[in-house]
This record gives sequence, structure tokens and C-alpha cells, in this order.
Amino acid sequence: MSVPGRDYLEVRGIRVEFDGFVAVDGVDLTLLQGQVHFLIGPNGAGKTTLVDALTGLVRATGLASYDNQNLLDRPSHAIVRLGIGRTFQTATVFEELTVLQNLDIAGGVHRRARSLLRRRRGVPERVHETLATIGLTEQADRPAGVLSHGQKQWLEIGMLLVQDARVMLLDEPVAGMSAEERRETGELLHRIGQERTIVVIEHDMDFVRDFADVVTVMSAGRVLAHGTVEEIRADPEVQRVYLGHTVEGVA
Amino acid sequence: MEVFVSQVFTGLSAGAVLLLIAVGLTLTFGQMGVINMAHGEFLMAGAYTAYVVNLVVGDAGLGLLVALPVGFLVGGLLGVVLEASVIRWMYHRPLDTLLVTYGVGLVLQQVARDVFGAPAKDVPSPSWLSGSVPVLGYDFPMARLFLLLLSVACLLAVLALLRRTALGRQVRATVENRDLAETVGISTRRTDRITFFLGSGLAGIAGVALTLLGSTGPTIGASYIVEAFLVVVVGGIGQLKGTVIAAFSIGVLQAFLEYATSGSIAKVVVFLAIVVFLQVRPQGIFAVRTRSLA
Amino acid sequence: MSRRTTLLTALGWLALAAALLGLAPALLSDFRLGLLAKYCCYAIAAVGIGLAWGRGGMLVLGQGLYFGLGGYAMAMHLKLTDAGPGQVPDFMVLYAGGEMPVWWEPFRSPVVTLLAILLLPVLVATVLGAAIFKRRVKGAYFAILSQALTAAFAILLIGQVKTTGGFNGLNNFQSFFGYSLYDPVNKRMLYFLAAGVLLASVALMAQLHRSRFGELLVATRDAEERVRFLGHDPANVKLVAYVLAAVLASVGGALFVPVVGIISPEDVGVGASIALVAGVALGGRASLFGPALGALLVGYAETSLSESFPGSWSYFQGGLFVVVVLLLPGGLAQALSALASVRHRVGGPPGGRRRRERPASDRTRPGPTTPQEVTA
Amino acid sequence: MNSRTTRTITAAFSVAALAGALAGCGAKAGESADAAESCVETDGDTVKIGFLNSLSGTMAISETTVFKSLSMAAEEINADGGVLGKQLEIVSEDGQSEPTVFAEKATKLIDQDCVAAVFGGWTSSSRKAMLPVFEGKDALLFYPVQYEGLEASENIFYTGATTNQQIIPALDYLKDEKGIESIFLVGSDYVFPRTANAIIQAYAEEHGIEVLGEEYQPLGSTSFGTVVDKVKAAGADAVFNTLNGDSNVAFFKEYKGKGLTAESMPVVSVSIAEEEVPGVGVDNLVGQYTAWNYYQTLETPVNEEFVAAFKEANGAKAVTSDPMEAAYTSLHLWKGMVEKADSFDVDDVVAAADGVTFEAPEGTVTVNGENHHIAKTALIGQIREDGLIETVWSSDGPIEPDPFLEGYAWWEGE
Repeated sequence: MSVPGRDYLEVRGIRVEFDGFVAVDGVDLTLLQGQVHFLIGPNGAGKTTLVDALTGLVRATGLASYDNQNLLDRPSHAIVRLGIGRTFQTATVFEELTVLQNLDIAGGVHRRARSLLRRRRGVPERVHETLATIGLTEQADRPAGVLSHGQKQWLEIGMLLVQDARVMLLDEPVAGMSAEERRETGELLHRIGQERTIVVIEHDMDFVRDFADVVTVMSAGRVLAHGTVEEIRADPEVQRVYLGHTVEGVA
Repeated sequence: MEVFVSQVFTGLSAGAVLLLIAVGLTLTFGQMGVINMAHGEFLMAGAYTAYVVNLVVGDAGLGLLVALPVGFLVGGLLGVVLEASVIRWMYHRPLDTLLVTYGVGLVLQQVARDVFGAPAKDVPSPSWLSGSVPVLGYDFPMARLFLLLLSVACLLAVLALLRRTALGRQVRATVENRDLAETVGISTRRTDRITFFLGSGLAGIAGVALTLLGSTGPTIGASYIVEAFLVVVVGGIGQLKGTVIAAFSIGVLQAFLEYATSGSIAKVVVFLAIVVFLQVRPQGIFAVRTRSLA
Repeated sequence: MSRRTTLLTALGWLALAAALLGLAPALLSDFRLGLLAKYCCYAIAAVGIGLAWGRGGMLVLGQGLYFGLGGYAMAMHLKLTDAGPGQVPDFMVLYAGGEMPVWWEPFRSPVVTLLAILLLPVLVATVLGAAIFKRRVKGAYFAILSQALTAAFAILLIGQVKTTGGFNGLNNFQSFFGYSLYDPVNKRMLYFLAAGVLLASVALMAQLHRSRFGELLVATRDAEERVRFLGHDPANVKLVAYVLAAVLASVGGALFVPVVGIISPEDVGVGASIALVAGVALGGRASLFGPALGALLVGYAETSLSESFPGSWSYFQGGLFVVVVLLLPGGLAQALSALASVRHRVGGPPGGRRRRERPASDRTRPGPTTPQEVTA
Repeated sequence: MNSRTTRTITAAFSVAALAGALAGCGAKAGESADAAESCVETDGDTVKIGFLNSLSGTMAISETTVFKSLSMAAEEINADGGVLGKQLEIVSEDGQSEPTVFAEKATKLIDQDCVAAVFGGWTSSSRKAMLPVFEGKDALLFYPVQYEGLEASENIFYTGATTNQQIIPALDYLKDEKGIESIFLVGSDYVFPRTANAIIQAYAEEHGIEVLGEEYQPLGSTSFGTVVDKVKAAGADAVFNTLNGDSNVAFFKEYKGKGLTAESMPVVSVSIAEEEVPGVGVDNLVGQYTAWNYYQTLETPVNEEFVAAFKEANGAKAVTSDPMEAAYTSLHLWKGMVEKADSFDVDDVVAAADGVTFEAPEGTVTVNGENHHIAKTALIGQIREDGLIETVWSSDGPIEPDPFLEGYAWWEGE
């Protein structure tokens, strides 16, 4: 069920500048549905800033087209309403709300204003499904604050699912997770990635190698290379600038 | 032309008063994100210090000169006590600090009322500050001129302290990035306390100086505090140059408006103008690019 | 919200209703009942502050503005009905040569007046709130702005002696919608009205607290940026809470006028506005009954303290802010629930546990977070 | 319990509350409600009276002294055998400088404490706030401060000056003695200065005096730079000052700072009495004028006794002033009325009021039964080096009170 214009996110010539410092310098990317994209690069490469630009957090010039709309013209919440969701480096869930309430609140975008004034009755189907998908069914009634770090990340991803985000931009989702949790997260991403565009910013090269369909390497605000894990490994430019001295996992 | 000159000077001197109060606020607000509503009462303490010193010394001129440093100490010590007893526990709750310090202010006002009595006290002005000097055909009252100079002097002193000393570097580093400052070995606790001493001490000086213009009563500080905060907000938090511009522009704007309309209308218009201004620049005149501000 | 909480809430509400509508009228003299009616008016405004501040995280230091809008609208109507059709209020005859400004004219109609009491605050709060929240002015900035606005409003009122009664305010009302205000029976009626409205507004809050909107508001308070990435504009969420708080303050002010018999700039200024916050802080800003009970308690304390020790009120109010906000940010509600060791859930006391919201990347480069970071 | 039940209960209660409220309704407007029965207790050896002054807040500065002189009067009367043989029992309440509180406390004094009369109030706003309370409950208030006139309540006795006993004589003085041709008006922004200045405008027009400016500052304002600039630029022959409280300090400091003096441009103030002079600073005030009906320096035996007694009670540094004297007088006048009526009943007291006199420190005062004000002598004073005020001019005997200025053809209500 491919909706025209909604099966890819196209980025052309995005540029972000802070007081003369160019953080993102003309990035072009095409992110297709059904693939798990990884965005890697050294600190300061501009990965998070790029995601910030795509989600309306920083001003950027260029074009980021999704569903025939230019994202760069819109405020954050309107971008979300187009079906683009993101997570942050530090998991931000509503710690005083329960897991269930966290998921439920994420579904709010699709509710009409009047229903907001009513109390929640029963659990919406989508929330149920999501609880199962992210494996938190048993924690449904516990405050999100008591979840483990990994579980909070899953909850965030779950919130994106309830939101029905077609594009998910995940900023280091497995940082601080155990090996077991990483594996589960990776599988989760592949499961939900079938019908979605998933973009993951990541430093952990094992994780990248195991789960990436496509990898984009950024450096100094530019795209250095783009391709499968194997192609990236083979790219001499990447090896010279980046892989050679920092990452042993891929080289 | 005459009106223009007189209103510019009147406005500048009113701005100087605001500046003197707001500089201290900018320091504490900027560095610690703390909204100290008791700042006005530190000012009041400075004014009463001038009154007491004058009684002790018995000479208006000498009294003023003694009262300025003593007022600085009194204000500063009150600030340190407040910081150590209350504010340090609340750095993560800036909004609540506002309410707590408002409460402290109420108590201090009532203490002043109980100690000094409700009637306003007059602190006699030194003879060398009575009368006026002609500037561009305008009789600039000596007292106001003194205030203007004092306020500029205080500002320069603060700037020198921030720019030239090790302490100043620590303060600026803390404003810039508190966590980073801590990791490079700056004791932010100590820096906070010193900044609070400095900011509150300036309020004390402002209080001493204000006795030249008006009476000394328990509510003298409360009458300035809202405007002083607006100056800080308009200037951009933690931005001394913004504070300076804001204080003088608000002072001059008010002076002209008041000349054209009335005192009440001028105040209302200035307040509304500030709200509109913040629409255009929610960050104030100079935005700070730092994440440690609340 | 669990069944048990719902039951407790309902029982608490019934107890409050029984106390206000049954116990109080039976036990109190007319004079004391009149005072209680006044506290009820404050409490109605306090309920709104509980929503905006406790639940929404907006420290509204200027609710006097809305209290005054409702109060003055009501007062103008009462003055006009006392004057009689086509006539001009007494103070205008004395101080303005009998000239009445045009904008007084609509308040002759009781319907227009009642609508104004409800809609004026909606209008003003929407315009101000939209301007403020859309520009992401929040935290301390917002508190200071709201305070400056109410200060400006009070100064404006004082400066317009001929149209607002100036510093004296509006007073000397004879009747309230046709009922004599000199009759003690009618004064009791007013008490029931104020108490009834208070109960209704608490009930409205109960519904809001457990509604999805209530959850969204708490979420916005605790992590505004995160809410933005749920596809909501936090400005709108806050705006709704702010406007509701404004309406409640306005209604409180409107009832205050016949109950107390006067409205003056003193009742709407900076001091009066912060005094409203005092009760909310004491009772528990985020709790359901806290703001109302706190306001009633503070009102009572003010009266009884000032009757026995003049001047001690300042110490009490000041001390209350220091002790409660510093040590008991959740107010008496927090103390009670700590006693009952009930674990709090949604919207438990936020103080002390609120984290600084920093969702975006955290690096040493000039970050992407400047516009919304300034306030916490 | 589910939410529907809760909601139903809520609705039911709200309706019940509303219904209860409406069902319990009493008199409609215009109908006479059952007049509240007075609960004043007069059978015992004592009778209660209420003092209502601001003992906290901004007005405490002035009103505390009124409270002291009222207390002194009560002690004197009690030592002298009381009123109709009953000792006075004082119930004191704090008005907190807020009109709303004044109304509330007045209600308490009347309903709860059942006092025979209340003494106090200072600002116009406090009086205006209390007026409906006293009229509604048919009780008595004695108000001791000069005010803007245009009022005569059946339930209030005004023992301070009305405008024709203070403002108009001051203008007469300026016109006849000082020969001024122009004047500048400065006041705090509230009803007394506004009304006073309206009267001055009308007077000036009638007598060919030019009003060169009329400036107001919010109450409590201390920024007078611009105002004094305007005053100076206008260059009037005199300034009429109706500023209140702290504003006077800032105004006079600014005035002096800009080189204006009592010789070059005299200021007549109507709200600065002996009590306020030290706060404003004698240096700033020496030589300036005031308009009142009493000064501490009056050389009459009654006043010397009054001043001595007040210093005895409150220390040698204490000074006496017009409002204090008017408050002191008000209690004695009430005593006179009660004894003339031989009753504490409000209606009897009011009926007996006309013509009651008292040898007050300011001279003989007489109650006008029609408008409830008292005849007083107007005195223009000049502030001396020692902070006291010296009479420089006085009216020819007591002036009959005329709160609505009916005897002045040039005044038509503004």
C-alpha cells in the first residue's frame, strides 16, 4: 500500500548554519520506505543537527520533501502530523505517567478536540498491539519513570508506532543497552521497518553491521558515502577520513 | 529643544536607577537562573543602612560616603545568607525560587516596619549634592547626576571584575556552561555565592543612592522590582550590555511618554510596549546562547 | 485513573459539598458566612491557578487581571442598575459631570454582563496567551510578564477616576439582579451561589484532571518539547489551560463584587494576585482539592490573624511561601498523601522531581536548542 | 462509581445549590428589608465602640497616629466617668490599608462586636468602601480626615475639613495675600486630588487665575523628574500640591534639586501635616505652606493641654496633627451627641447631633445636623525649621461646612 509521495523522504541541499559555523553543509539523501537506514560519522559530523533540521528544531535552508510538502517550512508539531517522528539521545518519556498513558497520549494527534476532554475508556486497539510489539505489556500500568533505560527507549519507539509515524528518526536508540537488549531492539526495528522509513543515528558499529540495510556516512556536515555496509567498508574515502583511526569494528 | 534635553536627562537618570538595580539582578538571574524577588528588599536594606549610618555619623556628606560601602556589605551579606539558607536548595526549581524569595521579601518588609516604624524616614542629602549644574541649558540636579555617575561606575566595576579577574572568568564560564565549568575544576558553589554577594551588594548600593531621590520606607524596594525585572528580561538574560541599553531606553521612553501624557498612562504604555517587544524578540535585545540558563 | 481514586475523588467532593452547603450555613453567623463567601470567590480563582500552574507549569502571577475583568464587569452592571434606566452611576455624577463613556452602556444588560464575565477573559487570555506561548515565552519570563500585565492593569484603573472610580474602585451597590444587597437573606443566597460555583469548578477540574487533556497538560508541563514531537503544539495545550484559569478568575471576581460590596485596584494588583497563588501553594498546586482548600484556609488565616495581631499577616504570608514552597512543594496535599503513604500518580507534586527538559542533542557546539531553552 | 454517576451527582448538587440560593431569596430591590436589629448592648456598665484604622500596610504611617489619639480620647472620657455613666470598651480592628478590608472589618464591628459607633478610616477609598456598610446596617461612623467633599451620609459624621474649609480658603489666601496670577496643580492620581483640582480649576476661572498645568502621578510613585521639569518650565506663581504619602518626599527632593524654593515658587500642600514633615525632610520643606484646621503650635489652653497629654502618652518626640486632632474631637463630639440624646441609639444620636459643640484643640467646633460635617476654622501654615507648622493666616472664625459647595455660584459640579 504505497501512497504516492509517502514512500520516501527526499533531502536536497540542506544547510544549517549557526553564527557562521556551518553544521550541515548541503546534504542530499533519499530515504526509502522498508529499509533501516543508519547515519554514522564522527562527533560533530552533523548527524543530529540534520535530524533537528528535518524535525523543525533548527532553521535550515534547502529542501526536505515528504508527502509533497517541504518540511523545512513547518513547525515541529506540524511535521509530526505529517507522519514523521523522532526520538532523542536521552530517552524522554513522561515519567509520571504510566506506560499505557504514555502510549495513549502519543495517539492524541489523531483525536478530535472534543474527545480530549473525556476520560480514557478502555485501551485503544493500537495501543494494545504496540504494547505487545515493544514487549511492555506487563509493565503497562507502571509509571514510565521506573522502567530500565532500554525499556524507555522501546517505549519511545512504541510511542512513535502509536503516533503512526511513517518516518522514524532515532537518535542513538541502543546507547547504554546490554547486548541482549541491542539485539532485541535491532529485531524490533526490522519488524516495524517493513512499512516505514527508519533512520538510526548510531555509533556502535557492531549494531550497524548487524542491522543496517543502508548506511550513510557523514563528516564535517557533508555526506561522505552512501551504500550498503559492504560498500561503505570498501569505500577508500571513508577509510581514509573516518574508519582508519576511530572505528575498529568495521575496518 | 529644551523639553527634549530635559527629558533625555530625566530619562537617563531614571534609567540609571533602574540600571543600578537591574545589574545585580542580571548577574544572579543570568548565572543561576534564580529570580530573586527579595532583591527589592535588599535595596530597602541599603536605604535603611544609609539612614542608620547618617544617624551615627551625623554628617550628611560623610554619611553618604560611608553608607555606600556599608550598604554594599549589608546587601551582599543578606544575599549570601539567602543563597546559603534557601536558594541553594532550589536551583533546579527556578519558578519556585520566585515565590520563596517573594515570601522572604514580605518578611523583610515587615521586619523593617517593626524595627524602624512605618513612617518614612528622611536621609538628609549632603550639601554638595543639593542644587543643580547647568548642562546644555538644563539644570541637572546634582543628586541625579551623582546617581548617573554612580551607576556607570558600578557598571564599569562589574565589567572590569568580569573581564579582568580570575573570578570573573569563573563566573563567565559558569554562565556559559555550568557542567563544563565544574568539570574543569571551578567550584560553582563558590562562584554562585560570590555572584550573589555581588548582585545583592549592588542592590544595597542602589538603596543608599535612592535616599537622595526619595524617602526610605519598607516598600521602597517593592516599588522598583517589577520594572527592574522587565529591564532584565528586555535586555536579555545574563547580558550586561543588553541591561544597560534596556534600562536607559525604558527610562528615556518613560520620560518622554510622561511628558506627553501622564504618569499612569506612561507606565501602562511602557509595560505594554515591553510585551510587544518580547513578541519580536522573545530573548531580549541580546540572546544568550547557553544552555545553563533557566 | 483507577476506580479507587475515582471513588475517593467523588467522596472528597461530596464531603466538601456537605461542608460548604450544609455545615457552614448551619454553624456560622451571617458575618462569618459572608467572609466564607469571599474566600469561596478567591478559591474559584485558585482552582484555575491550580490548573494553569500546578498542572500546566505556568506560574500565573497576574490572575488579578482576570479577577478584575469579571469584577469590574459585574460592578459596572450593578452600578448601572442601581442608577436606573438612562441614568448615570453616582460617582460619575460627582466626578465626571454626569458623563458616561460609551463602553459602559452595554453593561446595562444583565445578559451582556454575564457574557462579558465569561467571554472577556477568554478574549484577553487568548490574545495574550497566544502571543506569549507561541513565542515560547515561558517559565520566569512568563511569570514576570503576567505580573507586569496585572500591574499595568491596576495602574490603568487607578488613572481613570472618571470611568473606573480610580483608586476608590466601584462600590456602594444596592442590589444584585433585583435582590436587595442589604437583606441578610440575600447575602446568604450569595454565599450559596459562590459555594455552588466553587463546587462546580472543582467538579470541572476533576473531569479535566482525568481527561486526556489533563494528561496532555501534565505531559506538556514536564516535557514540553517531547509533546511537540507527539504532534501537539504545546502552545495550544497551555493556552487552553490558561484561558480556563482566566475564566475561573473572572467568575470569582464577578461573584466577589456583590459578596464584598466593592472592587478596587487593590483587589486586582500585584499583591492581590500573588496572594491568590499563596493559597494554591499551601493546598497543593497540582492536587484537585488543594488549591480550593488552600485558598479557603489562607483567607481564614488572614482574617483571624489580622483580628488578633495586626501586622503579623505579612510574616505569616511570607513565611508560608518560604516554608511551603521550599519544604513542601506539593503543599498540604503532599503532606496528606505522604501521611497516608498513598503513591501518587499522574500530576503528583512536580516540585523537586521535575527535570530540566533537554531533549535535543547535548554537545558543545552551538546547539540547535536556543529558542526554547531559555526557560525551564 | 463511574464517571456518569459522578457527573449526575455533580449536576444534582449544582442545581440544588442554585435552587437553594434562589429559594432563600429575601427582599427584592426597593422593598424594605427587615431593618437589621441593632445588637448594641447598653444594659451593663460599659458600652463598646470600634476603632478601625490601618495598623499595617502603606497607610499605617498616618493611621497609627489617629489610633493613638482616639485611644487617648477614650481614656480621658473613661477617666472622666464615661459616657452616660458607662465606661467605653474599645474594639480595635486593622484596616490593612485596603478598602475591602475596611468594609469587612466595619461589618464585623457592627454585626459581631455590636459597637455603638465606629471611629476611623483615612483614605477616601476606605470611606467609600465603608459607606454602604454603615448605611445598610444603620450604624454610625466618625471619619476624621479632610476629604474631597461631595458627600453627606446620614450614617457618617465628618470631623475633618470639607473642601470649603481647606481648599477654598487656601486659594483665597494665595489670591488675596500672595497675589498670585497663575498656579500649577500636582497631585496623586485618585479622587481627592482630582476633585480638589476640579474645584481649583473652577475657582481659578472665576477669579482670573491661570492654571498652567495639572499633573498626576500614581499613588506611591517616586519618580518626579518629569513632573518637576514641567512645573519649572511652566513658571507659575505657586504650586498647589495634593500629593499623598511617600510621593511628597520624592517631589520635594526633586523640587529642591532643580533649584525651586519657597520664595521663588511657593507650594501649598494639603496632605502634609506635622507627622509627615520629618519623613519628607525639614530641609526640603522649610518655608513651604500647608492648609489645615489645626497645628500643634496653636496657642490655646485647650491645645497646650492636648499636646502635653499626647506627649505624655507617646513620648516627648511625638507631634500632633490635624487628623489626629479631628479624631480626638470626633470621639468627644459623639459623647456630646449621646449625652444630648440621652441614648446610644443611632437614630436618637443623629437626631440630637445638630448644634453639639466641643471646645477642641483647634477651637470651638459645632456639628451641622444637616450635612453631618462640623464648622471649623481654616488655617494656612508655614513650615518652620523645627518641623512644626506656624499659622500665618486664619479665616474669620469657623467656616460653616458646605460639602456640595452650594454656596459657591462658580461651582456647578464639574
